[in-house]
Amino acid sequence: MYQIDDVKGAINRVAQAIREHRDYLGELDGKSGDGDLGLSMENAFDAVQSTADEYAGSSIAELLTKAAMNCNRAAPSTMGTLMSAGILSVAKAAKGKDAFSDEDVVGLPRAFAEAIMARGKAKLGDKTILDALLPLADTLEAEFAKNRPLKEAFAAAAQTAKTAAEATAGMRAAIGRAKWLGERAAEYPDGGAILCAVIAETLAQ
Amino acid sequence: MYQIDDVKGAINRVAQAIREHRDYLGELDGKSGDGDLGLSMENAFDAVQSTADEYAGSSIAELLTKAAMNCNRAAPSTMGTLMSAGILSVAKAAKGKDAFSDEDVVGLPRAFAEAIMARGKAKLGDKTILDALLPLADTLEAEFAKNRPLKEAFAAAAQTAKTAAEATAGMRAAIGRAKWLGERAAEYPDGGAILCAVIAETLAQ
Amino acid sequence: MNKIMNRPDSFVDESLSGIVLAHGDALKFAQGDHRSVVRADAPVAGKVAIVTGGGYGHLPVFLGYVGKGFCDGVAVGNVFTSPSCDAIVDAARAANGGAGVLFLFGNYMGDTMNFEMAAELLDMDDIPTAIVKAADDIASAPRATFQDRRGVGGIFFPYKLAGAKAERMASLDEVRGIAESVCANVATLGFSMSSCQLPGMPKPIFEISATEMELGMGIHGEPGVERTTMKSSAELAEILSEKLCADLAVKEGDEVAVLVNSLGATSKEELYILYNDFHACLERRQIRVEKVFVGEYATSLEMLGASVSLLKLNEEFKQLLSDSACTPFVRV
Amino acid sequence: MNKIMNRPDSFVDESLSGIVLAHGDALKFAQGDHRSVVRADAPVAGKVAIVTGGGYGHLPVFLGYVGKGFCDGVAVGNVFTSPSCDAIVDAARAANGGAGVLFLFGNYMGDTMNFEMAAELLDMDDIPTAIVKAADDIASAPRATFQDRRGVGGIFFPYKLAGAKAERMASLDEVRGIAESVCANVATLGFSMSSCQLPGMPKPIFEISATEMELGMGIHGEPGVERTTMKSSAELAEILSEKLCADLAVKEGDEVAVLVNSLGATSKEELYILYNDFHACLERRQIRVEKVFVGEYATSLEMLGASVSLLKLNEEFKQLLSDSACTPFVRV
Ligand SMILES: Nc1ncnc2c1ncn2[C@@H]1O[C@H](COP(=O)(O)OP(=O)(O)O)[C@@H](O)[C@H]1O
Ligand SMILES: Nc1ncnc2c1ncn2[C@@H]1O[C@H](COP(=O)(O)OP(=O)(O)O)[C@@H](O)[C@H]1O
Ligand SMILES: [Mg+2]
Ligand SMILES: [Mg+2]
Ligand SMILES: [Mg+2]
Ligand SMILES: [Mg+2]
Repeated sequence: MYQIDDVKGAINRVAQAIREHRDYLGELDGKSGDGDLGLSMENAFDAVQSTADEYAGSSIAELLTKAAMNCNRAAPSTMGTLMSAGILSVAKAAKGKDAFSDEDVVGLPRAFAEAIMARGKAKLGDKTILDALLPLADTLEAEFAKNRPLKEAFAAAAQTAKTAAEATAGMRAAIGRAKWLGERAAEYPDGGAILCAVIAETLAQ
Repeated sequence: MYQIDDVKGAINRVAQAIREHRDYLGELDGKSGDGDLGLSMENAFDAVQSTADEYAGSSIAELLTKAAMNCNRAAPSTMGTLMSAGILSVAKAAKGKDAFSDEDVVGLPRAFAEAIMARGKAKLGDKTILDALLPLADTLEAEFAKNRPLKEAFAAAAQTAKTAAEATAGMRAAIGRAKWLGERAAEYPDGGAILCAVIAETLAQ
Repeated sequence: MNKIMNRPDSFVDESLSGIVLAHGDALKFAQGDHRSVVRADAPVAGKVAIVTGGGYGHLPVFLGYVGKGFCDGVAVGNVFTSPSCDAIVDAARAANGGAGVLFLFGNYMGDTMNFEMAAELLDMDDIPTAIVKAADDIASAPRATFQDRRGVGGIFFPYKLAGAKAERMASLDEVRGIAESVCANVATLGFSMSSCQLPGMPKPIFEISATEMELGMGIHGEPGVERTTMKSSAELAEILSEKLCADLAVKEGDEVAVLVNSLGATSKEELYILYNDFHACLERRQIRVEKVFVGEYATSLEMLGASVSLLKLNEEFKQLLSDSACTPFVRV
Repeated sequence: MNKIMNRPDSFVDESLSGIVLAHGDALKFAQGDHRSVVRADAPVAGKVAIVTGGGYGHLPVFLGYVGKGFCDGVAVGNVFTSPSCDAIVDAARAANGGAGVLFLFGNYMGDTMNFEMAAELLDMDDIPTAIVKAADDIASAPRATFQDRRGVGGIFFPYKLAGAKAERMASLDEVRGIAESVCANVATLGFSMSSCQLPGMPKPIFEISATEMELGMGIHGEPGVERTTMKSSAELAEILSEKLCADLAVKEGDEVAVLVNSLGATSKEELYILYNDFHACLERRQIRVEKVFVGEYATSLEMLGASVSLLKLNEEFKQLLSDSACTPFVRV
């Protein structure tokens, strides 16, 4: 079972990883967009981390609801807003629970992806974060269904996310800023997909 | 005796020399001023040269009066305006003459310098063109007075101008843009003085 | 980093504080929210309020268009980042004079999601809203799907005309209608010769050599149609006039308004050289220029470059265009 | 060369042509001289005409200040080069409404010589002239010999106040008097973080690294007081307010007007951060800010940097400051 302290620990590790990848994410976003992905994710996770630091209660759902609101306020960019919708979906999954079971955790990436799809109206193949997140969810669910321990299944899923994120290089974006560029931005991987891979790798550790 | 065609030839050579030194003069001016000395001298002598090219008459005085007016119109910067005053002084010296004698030529640098002093109110030691032009006039007059042929006297004067111009490095400007800098621009020679040396060297050849 | 600032993370807040200090007679924060600014006389009773918003770093877009004859309020995001839903709601609440709120902003995903969330929240308070997105950059999508385009400097025209319409006390539907028809008749194309640097980032958004230019660049440094060697003003005017006239199907005898906009660092001296050439191109096509705006109307921090916007005019547009309008940043 | 232009040697003429095309309702060439521009309604009968002039590349200085409430005419030189005596004479003749002409320009040798020659020529036509030179850059000479200073962005204030005085139909002596007393009460200090490039020249005027700044830089790139590492906005505000207040002996209870000016490439966003800090410095000294102007008022092509000017106010200055004035470039 994953308690609130585990959730806080995960938040801290992700925030740290994002700070480390800030400039790289910004650079990738600059290839096809406005270069703010690194900065805005840093802002987003600084806000999420402070929320976690300051939260003295015991409800994972309440913590994550606050985190989602603060995330949007601190980083209302496309990814910040989608991230906030995703975090809110995790909060909803925690509703009425003290802790997440392994089964709960396996379901979270799918819920996160569905929240992103509901808000952003993108789909698999549009060259977005979804192109790493949906394959991640697929692998995680499949490996866990084969009775592999969660840790191993998650590691496999993180690997899938990494491969899938890199494979967005060469794709033509169908949504967001990158769409406006057509062929010109095709050669670079999508910043949002790489972000997903970075987060997945961090959580798998 | 120097006829109108000699005057036109001299103008052409000086214009050519200034084009060749344009960027260097601009750079020097930039050390203490606004960097436009090269460009504005190019404009000034393009105008003087066109005036000479187009002038079909036979009066040196008329040619140089027109040249002085066009010089100011084309380059009304400090140096352009002073140059125009100087050219006008040469025109005045030519008044009523078909040609310049050697004696006439020897008197021209002094006349030029006096016109510049009348208009610009600077004096020897202020770190301006005068710090090359006045020594040039001194040497020319002195050497010619020693009965050296004009060509040789002029070569000696050009050498003096060069040495004097370079010696403006280290001086503190007392007038013009460079004054505002005090010590900071002291290490570089004055652009106007170098300009004088370049012109003298060209005419000496 | 050659910027005048203290800390990157207080860049926007300190700048906004300076604006409200300098222009306290014209602007105020809304509801204590320091990312939300409204006209000092807001709410104007009975008038449709126009609320805009977007990322910072484009002044006078967006905050600079808050004032009489333009917008009533603005929500301000971080540099090049959309504003929060909260800030939009605060601006709308403070600006609403009882006749509803038009959300008028540039077509970007982040902004769209946040303005839509704000509209949902305001709906719960029975404040009617309408959304119109400027989508004028012809480099980003073909005319047939113009609503997919990104919003750039041409947003000046819907601000100006919808602003005038609202000032004449038209209804929300009418103001929205004007904004939509103006958006359908504006086209913009820009180009840039340098990048710009986000406060706090170690490098410019992109690299470009001193002899190159990017044609069709977006106002956040999004790459454009092509990268090419630097063109002369006459060549640029030819390309821009050709593409803009074709896009709007402007032809002999038509009347237009022209906006020549600096992306930030390009001097006004150069903008007028471009206008001189652009004017000649329109004259050759016998297109009449009714009104010209030249200057900084939508910038990208300290980017070198410019954009030209064309608005195809009709009688109503001409009248609304001639109404006076004024903010601390823009007067027409 | 990342400039929008055709040929370096037609840079000024094409730009002026664009300006007169774009603003034909407000400006016209004087006497067929394409380096001489006057208000479209010039000459204004019975009004003292204010004629200015100087090098190009500083817009709105100088041409941008021709309009109601500011100047009547301008003579335009090449980039960073004084105008010709001819152009000054043409502007003065076309602007003269019978009450004489005030020549109001920045203190530079080339300009001074050409305006003086023009004054001699106009004297032969019995057109009375007076000369006032703005000399506001405190980096270039001490207060005791302030008339030796170079003229920079603070010229805005003599334009504004002498312009208002002339518009109120004061005599040439009175207008000259106001211009002189304003010049004696204006102080400016600037700084820059990059150079600019003259059209046609292969390199920028000077080199400066990305981590340095030049304090006291002139508007043609003339070096200033010192070269130092880049300072924060708060540090800059501290230095500028300290030096400007000391220079003008502004103290507790005094009233001032403030001008925060971009040298060209620096964004308005940053100017307001600087104003935010500058305001705090004045507040601490209990100096009241009566009016603030922030934006591009005197530029150096695409130079990065800013200047702050302070005008010490008295009752008459305050009244003249509040008169409205408007040109195609500046409205107050
Ligand atoms: N509609 C969408 N749905 C899901 N992801 C999206 C969508 N649009 C963009 N993205 C993702 O967002 C990333 C860019 O995020 P961000 O830099 O915050 O956007 P912006 O600067 O355009 O507001 C892209 O790399 C892509 O992965
Ligand atoms: N009053 C003066 N008398 C003589 N020469 C002067 C004077 N002022 C400046 N100069 C000369 O002019 C040169 C600069 O000329 P220029 O670049 O045209 O000036 P600016 O750009 O200041 O108008 C200086 O190097 C100096 O030699
Ligand atoms: Mg982005
Ligand atoms: Mg010079
Ligand atoms: Mg963004
Ligand atoms: Mg000069």
